[in-house]
Amino acid sequence: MKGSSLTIGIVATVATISFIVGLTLALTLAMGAFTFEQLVFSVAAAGAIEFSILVVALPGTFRATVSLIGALLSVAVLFVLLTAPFVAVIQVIVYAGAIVVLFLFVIAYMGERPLAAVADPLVRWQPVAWLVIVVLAAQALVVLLTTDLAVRDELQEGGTVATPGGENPDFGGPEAIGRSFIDDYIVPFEATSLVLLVAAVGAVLLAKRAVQLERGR
Amino acid sequence: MSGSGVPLLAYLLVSGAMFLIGLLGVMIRRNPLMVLLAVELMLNGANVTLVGFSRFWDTTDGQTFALVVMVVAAAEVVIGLGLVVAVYRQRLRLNIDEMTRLRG
Amino acid sequence: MLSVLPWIVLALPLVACIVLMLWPTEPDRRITRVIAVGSVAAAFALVIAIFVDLLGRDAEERTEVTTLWEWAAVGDLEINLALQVDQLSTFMMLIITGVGSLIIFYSMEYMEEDRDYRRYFAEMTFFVFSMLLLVLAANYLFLIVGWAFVGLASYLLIGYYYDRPSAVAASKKAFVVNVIGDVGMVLAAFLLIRDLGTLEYTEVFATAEGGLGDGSTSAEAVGFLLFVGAAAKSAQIPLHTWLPDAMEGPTPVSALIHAATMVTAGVYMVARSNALYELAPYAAGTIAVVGAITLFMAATIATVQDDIKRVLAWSTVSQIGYMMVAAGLGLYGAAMFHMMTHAFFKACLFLSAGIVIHAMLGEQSLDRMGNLRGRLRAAFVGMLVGALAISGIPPFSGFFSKDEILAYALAQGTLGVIVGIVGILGAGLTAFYMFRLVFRAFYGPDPDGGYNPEPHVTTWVMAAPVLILAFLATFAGWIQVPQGWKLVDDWLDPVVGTPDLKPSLGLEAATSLVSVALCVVAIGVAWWLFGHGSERRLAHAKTLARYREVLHQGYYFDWAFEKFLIEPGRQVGAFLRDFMEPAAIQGSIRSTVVATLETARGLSFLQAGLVRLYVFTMIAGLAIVGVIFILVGT
Amino acid sequence: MPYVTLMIVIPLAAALLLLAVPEDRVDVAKALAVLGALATVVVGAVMVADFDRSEGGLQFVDRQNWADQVGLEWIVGVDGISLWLLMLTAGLFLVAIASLVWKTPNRPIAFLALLLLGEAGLMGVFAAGNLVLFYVFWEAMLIPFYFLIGMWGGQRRAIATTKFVIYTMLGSLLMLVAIVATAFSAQDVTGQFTFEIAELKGIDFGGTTSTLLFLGFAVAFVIKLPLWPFHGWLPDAYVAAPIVVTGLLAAVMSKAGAYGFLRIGLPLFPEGADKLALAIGILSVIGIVYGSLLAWRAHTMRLLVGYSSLAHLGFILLGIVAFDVQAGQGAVLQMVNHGIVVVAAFTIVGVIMRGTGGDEVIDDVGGLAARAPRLTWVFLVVAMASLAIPGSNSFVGEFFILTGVFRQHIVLAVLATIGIVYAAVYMLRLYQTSTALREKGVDARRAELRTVDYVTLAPVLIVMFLIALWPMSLMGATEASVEEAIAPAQIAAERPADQIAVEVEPNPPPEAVPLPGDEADTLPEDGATP
Repeated sequence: MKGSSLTIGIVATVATISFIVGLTLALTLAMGAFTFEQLVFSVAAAGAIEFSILVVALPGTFRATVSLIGALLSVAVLFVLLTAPFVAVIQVIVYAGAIVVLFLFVIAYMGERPLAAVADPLVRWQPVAWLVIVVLAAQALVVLLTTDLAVRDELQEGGTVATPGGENPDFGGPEAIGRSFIDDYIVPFEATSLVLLVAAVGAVLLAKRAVQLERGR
Repeated sequence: MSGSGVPLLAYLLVSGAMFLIGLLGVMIRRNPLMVLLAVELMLNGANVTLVGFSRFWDTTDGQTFALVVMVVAAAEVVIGLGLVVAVYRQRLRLNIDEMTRLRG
Repeated sequence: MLSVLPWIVLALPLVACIVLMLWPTEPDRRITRVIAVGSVAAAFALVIAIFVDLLGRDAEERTEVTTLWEWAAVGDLEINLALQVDQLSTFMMLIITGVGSLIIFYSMEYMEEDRDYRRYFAEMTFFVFSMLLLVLAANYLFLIVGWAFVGLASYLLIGYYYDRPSAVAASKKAFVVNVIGDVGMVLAAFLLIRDLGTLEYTEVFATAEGGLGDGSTSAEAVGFLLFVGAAAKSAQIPLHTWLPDAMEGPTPVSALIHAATMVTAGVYMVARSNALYELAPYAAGTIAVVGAITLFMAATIATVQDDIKRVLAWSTVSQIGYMMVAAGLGLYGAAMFHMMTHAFFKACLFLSAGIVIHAMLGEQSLDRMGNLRGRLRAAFVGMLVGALAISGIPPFSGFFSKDEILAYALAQGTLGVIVGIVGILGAGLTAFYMFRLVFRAFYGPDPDGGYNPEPHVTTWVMAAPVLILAFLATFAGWIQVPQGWKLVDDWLDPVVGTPDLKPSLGLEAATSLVSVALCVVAIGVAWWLFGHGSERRLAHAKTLARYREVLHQGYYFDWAFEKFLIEPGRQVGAFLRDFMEPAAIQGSIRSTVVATLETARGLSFLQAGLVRLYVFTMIAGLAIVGVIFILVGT
Repeated sequence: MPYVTLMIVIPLAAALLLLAVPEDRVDVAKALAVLGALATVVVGAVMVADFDRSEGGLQFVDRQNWADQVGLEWIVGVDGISLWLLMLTAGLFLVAIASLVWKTPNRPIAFLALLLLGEAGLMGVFAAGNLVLFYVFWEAMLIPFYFLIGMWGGQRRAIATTKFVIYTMLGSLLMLVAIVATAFSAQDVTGQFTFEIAELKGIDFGGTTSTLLFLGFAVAFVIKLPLWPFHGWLPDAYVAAPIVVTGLLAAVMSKAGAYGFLRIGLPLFPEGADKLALAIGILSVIGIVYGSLLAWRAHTMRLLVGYSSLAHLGFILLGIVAFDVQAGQGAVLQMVNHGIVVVAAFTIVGVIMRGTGGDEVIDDVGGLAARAPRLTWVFLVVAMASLAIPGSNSFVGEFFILTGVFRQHIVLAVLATIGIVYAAVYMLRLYQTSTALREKGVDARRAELRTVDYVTLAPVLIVMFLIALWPMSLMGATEASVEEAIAPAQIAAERPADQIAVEVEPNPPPEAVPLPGDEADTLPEDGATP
């Protein structure tokens, strides 16, 4: 168990570094110039993908959860790069803070226990799962590479659309998001509050029921 | 993307990769906790796309929805973990394949 | 006034029926009597008023159509709820309400012992209403409605004693045969709508020649189909078998419905449709031929019946045959005249028989009767007068009406001569079987074992109608005298016309002589056979047993219907129920359902509750769809 | 006024409110259900009074945006045909619910709620002006009936519901395919993507497409109706269902199939309808004779009435596919007639079963006349109406149906009259066996009519007499709509011009903007090229 985690860690580190270097080079070539932003992006992207793989690949739930923190933070960096500082902050606070902590609590409560030793009833489907993922990845590549996303960039270079931070310095800031919620998306906003309420009530009920069951034993 | 910097395509590729990795995790992991973690990955992947396009189209809508997604994710985690704990207390054996009946 | 009166006439019995039916409990018998007899008698009085009103008008202005409301208008077809008062309908109304009130009056005592007093009178008034609707209707649709309603009333009254299996079976038979007739009429109506676009009498008769064409297939088809209805209602061969069975009803019912009025509706309808039958010579000829066959066969069957009412029933079938002969030959005036006299003498006969049956507590068999003439005077008088009248002995009414038919028939060419000769033979048979009845019931010795208890004498309530009818049966014939005056023909002439070919004085005299002579001979034979007890009768019955069996079976019509129509239908129905339905229909649906269920069962492993499997399949489906889109899109 | 929407929403709302009533307050639930049904009838009555009888198209159209990106709209409206079907539904459900006030079933609240849901579904079917909406209600009405049979039914109810649901579902799935195909085929012709029935009229799909689309719809309709030989679900479902539900199934649900032909089949796919009309007509006539024979030989009362329905529905369908104004008018009238008569018949059967304690084998019962005279009278009236004796309400319908059929297919009309004769035979068998002779197998005093039975029978009988005496009261409102519904099919069948009352406008209209594909043909070449 420990050995395999170590192996995974070493492979991951090597892969990450090479990924960063490769990605930065590729971006530099593609955009025709090297900027600091590209480097940050490369690091964050590599982190996101790397930690994601770790989440799925690591055998223990605790390690996986810690890896998830890495992935979440990497995504937060990506958000910052995308001029979404508010979302990035929330990502860190809610996700990396609250949600992951919740995971850790549960894991701490239950203890790291191995998977029940029963045969996988779906072992025949394992290759199918891989195949499906490959097919979907291929599809995504096909779609992304055949879609001309550069159109929008050209428009901006022509100066027809104001660059963010120019006319709208608050882009991605709390005020803009708040206005968007209140002005345009009041119903979804209220709906989310309802969802949260239901979740809270549901959690309480579940916990209560579980406690009762435990007493009943 | 103000000329220089990183094109949207790169973000989308990262997002897609995260999503697919999460999907794979959902499909092959048998521990419900791990499945929940994988679902978080998928949601994050989707969020990257949302925010990426929000930047791309220069509107905050995508960010707004990313926030909504986070809220939903939080709710989902609360309920999911609650279920996991409930199952754990009853059966002491965590395998998603064992949870085949609605009434335990 | 003429626009309101017929509606009142029509409404009176209907209201009486509704009141009686809706009366919450069995009303006091006096109330029932007042309502039932009062309504029909009042209707009779109003009909007389109508008649007087018409008499005061010119012959051409005696037709009046009044519309209550537009019943239905679909496309270019318009049907009104309308009544037509004219000479023909007034003539019919007089008979219906006149004879009807007498018979309902008579019923007051006849039904005295019965539990369902109110139901009887409700159904009787319903019948009167239906019959009036039938004759008053201004179009074929309401003719059919009245037609069906009288059938319903007849059904109800035949099955009046619902605890008798034979009555129940008879009523059902009557109804079903009548429905067959209805179908014929309805099909005729469809033809009229298709070719003329209307059902109103006035328009149909005005446009028939142009719309249908003289002698065209359509005209013939209309004629034949209408006659199917007429044959069913008027018990003409081969749709006659229900009428003898219909005697299961109370005797006044037999008198009113199955003798005097309803069964003659077919004659009325043919007379009403005279304009159509002029265009359909073959259909008209068929009517005459069927009438002739019917009158002869029914007369022969009547000679062997032992039930007093069944003798009268077969004689009714036979007499309607005469009317049909007349109507088929275009002698509508003669047909209606005979119908009228027949209504009188046949009602008289039935009511007399009713007195006998009532006196003998329901006994109907001639074998249990004899020597009644001293005991039941009124019945004897009525029966004798009726028998003389129906036999055509002058000066009784039947002589005038029957001989008019026969003499005119002989003047109508080859077909007329043939049916006329059959009619004369039939007249002889009629005299024979009628006097057989009279002699067996009223003469000879007491029946074996005597009477136990002694027949009780009835009160004037039953005797009076019999005597009134006997009076009418005797003298009503004088309104139409050969080579003299013809009140009925003249009255009806604007509606039904008069035949072009009239018999000469010599022909009329010869016909009368021959038929009367034949009748006298027949009466003599009857006296010889039946006048003195049963020995001679039984001896001859033995020698003629084979023929008698054929006649007892009514020429096997019932047997043939049962064997070739009803039983195969039953078999097919049972076959469909037991084999076709379970195997083919249910089988096909079962295989469909089973296939669906099996498919579901086969796929149910996907629903094993394995969440990851759901994810697998969902994502796999997504991938497949994605591939398809990409492939199709590029 | 949104009468039609109200007529759908009121029962729906009443059904939902019923769910909020606590289990032990059955009286409140009953009052609520009756009020809901009554309110629906009242709204319907006001609508009838407000209805323009000379107008053939949809009236009181209520149009709400639903999801118009994919051509979905909430369009409900009423024309002469659906007017009476809506009223029939509202009236009969009121009668059925009112009768349950006295005859409380188990779990009454759920029963009443499901009935009201079924009413809302049926209302929706009759009022829908959009194919998708039609389909949604078509399926929705199945669900409450599924539960009503499955939970309150008698023996073999599991098999009955399975057959009923799967078989009808099979048909409706084909209809769903046909609906989508219709929208796309229509888009090819007009360039518009819509599911609105009015917008789809007059489109020339071409013979084969039209036939296939018509067939897709027709399968669903004839199974629901049902037409011979698609009636396999009928005996089981009729026998297994509680008798109130059986009555409603026969009276109202079957009309949805016939209505489908008039609302969708004939107007939208006249060519297909014309190609298949004779085949459907022949099947109808077979159904008439077959149903009559089976009714004659049926063992139980319910099956007898059920099979007689099969025969009567054959008449209705025959009238529809004759493409004749009189036949169509007769068919619409007969839908109403059959609905009320069959409800009355099933009520009587239910009353007799009360006397027998549940036995419904025909030959076991007899002699009701002596001690149940009122029942016998009413039974007689209903039996006569059922066998369509001239002068009854059913006769009016059958008469006009056959008048029209006679004009178009004389042989079919003549063969169909066999059914009239058999109707007399089997109805008399039922009436006479149960009423005449000695009393046996039944406690006539228990079977005698009571207040509760009059609640059901009195309104039904009154309407029967009204129609018999004055059919124009109904037919006056339907004529324009029937003419409009059958005119396209008449044109497709090349009927003489004097029989066709309404002109059909081509769709798309000639002056419409040409389609992208057509432009090359219509525009001059030099103008089109830059």
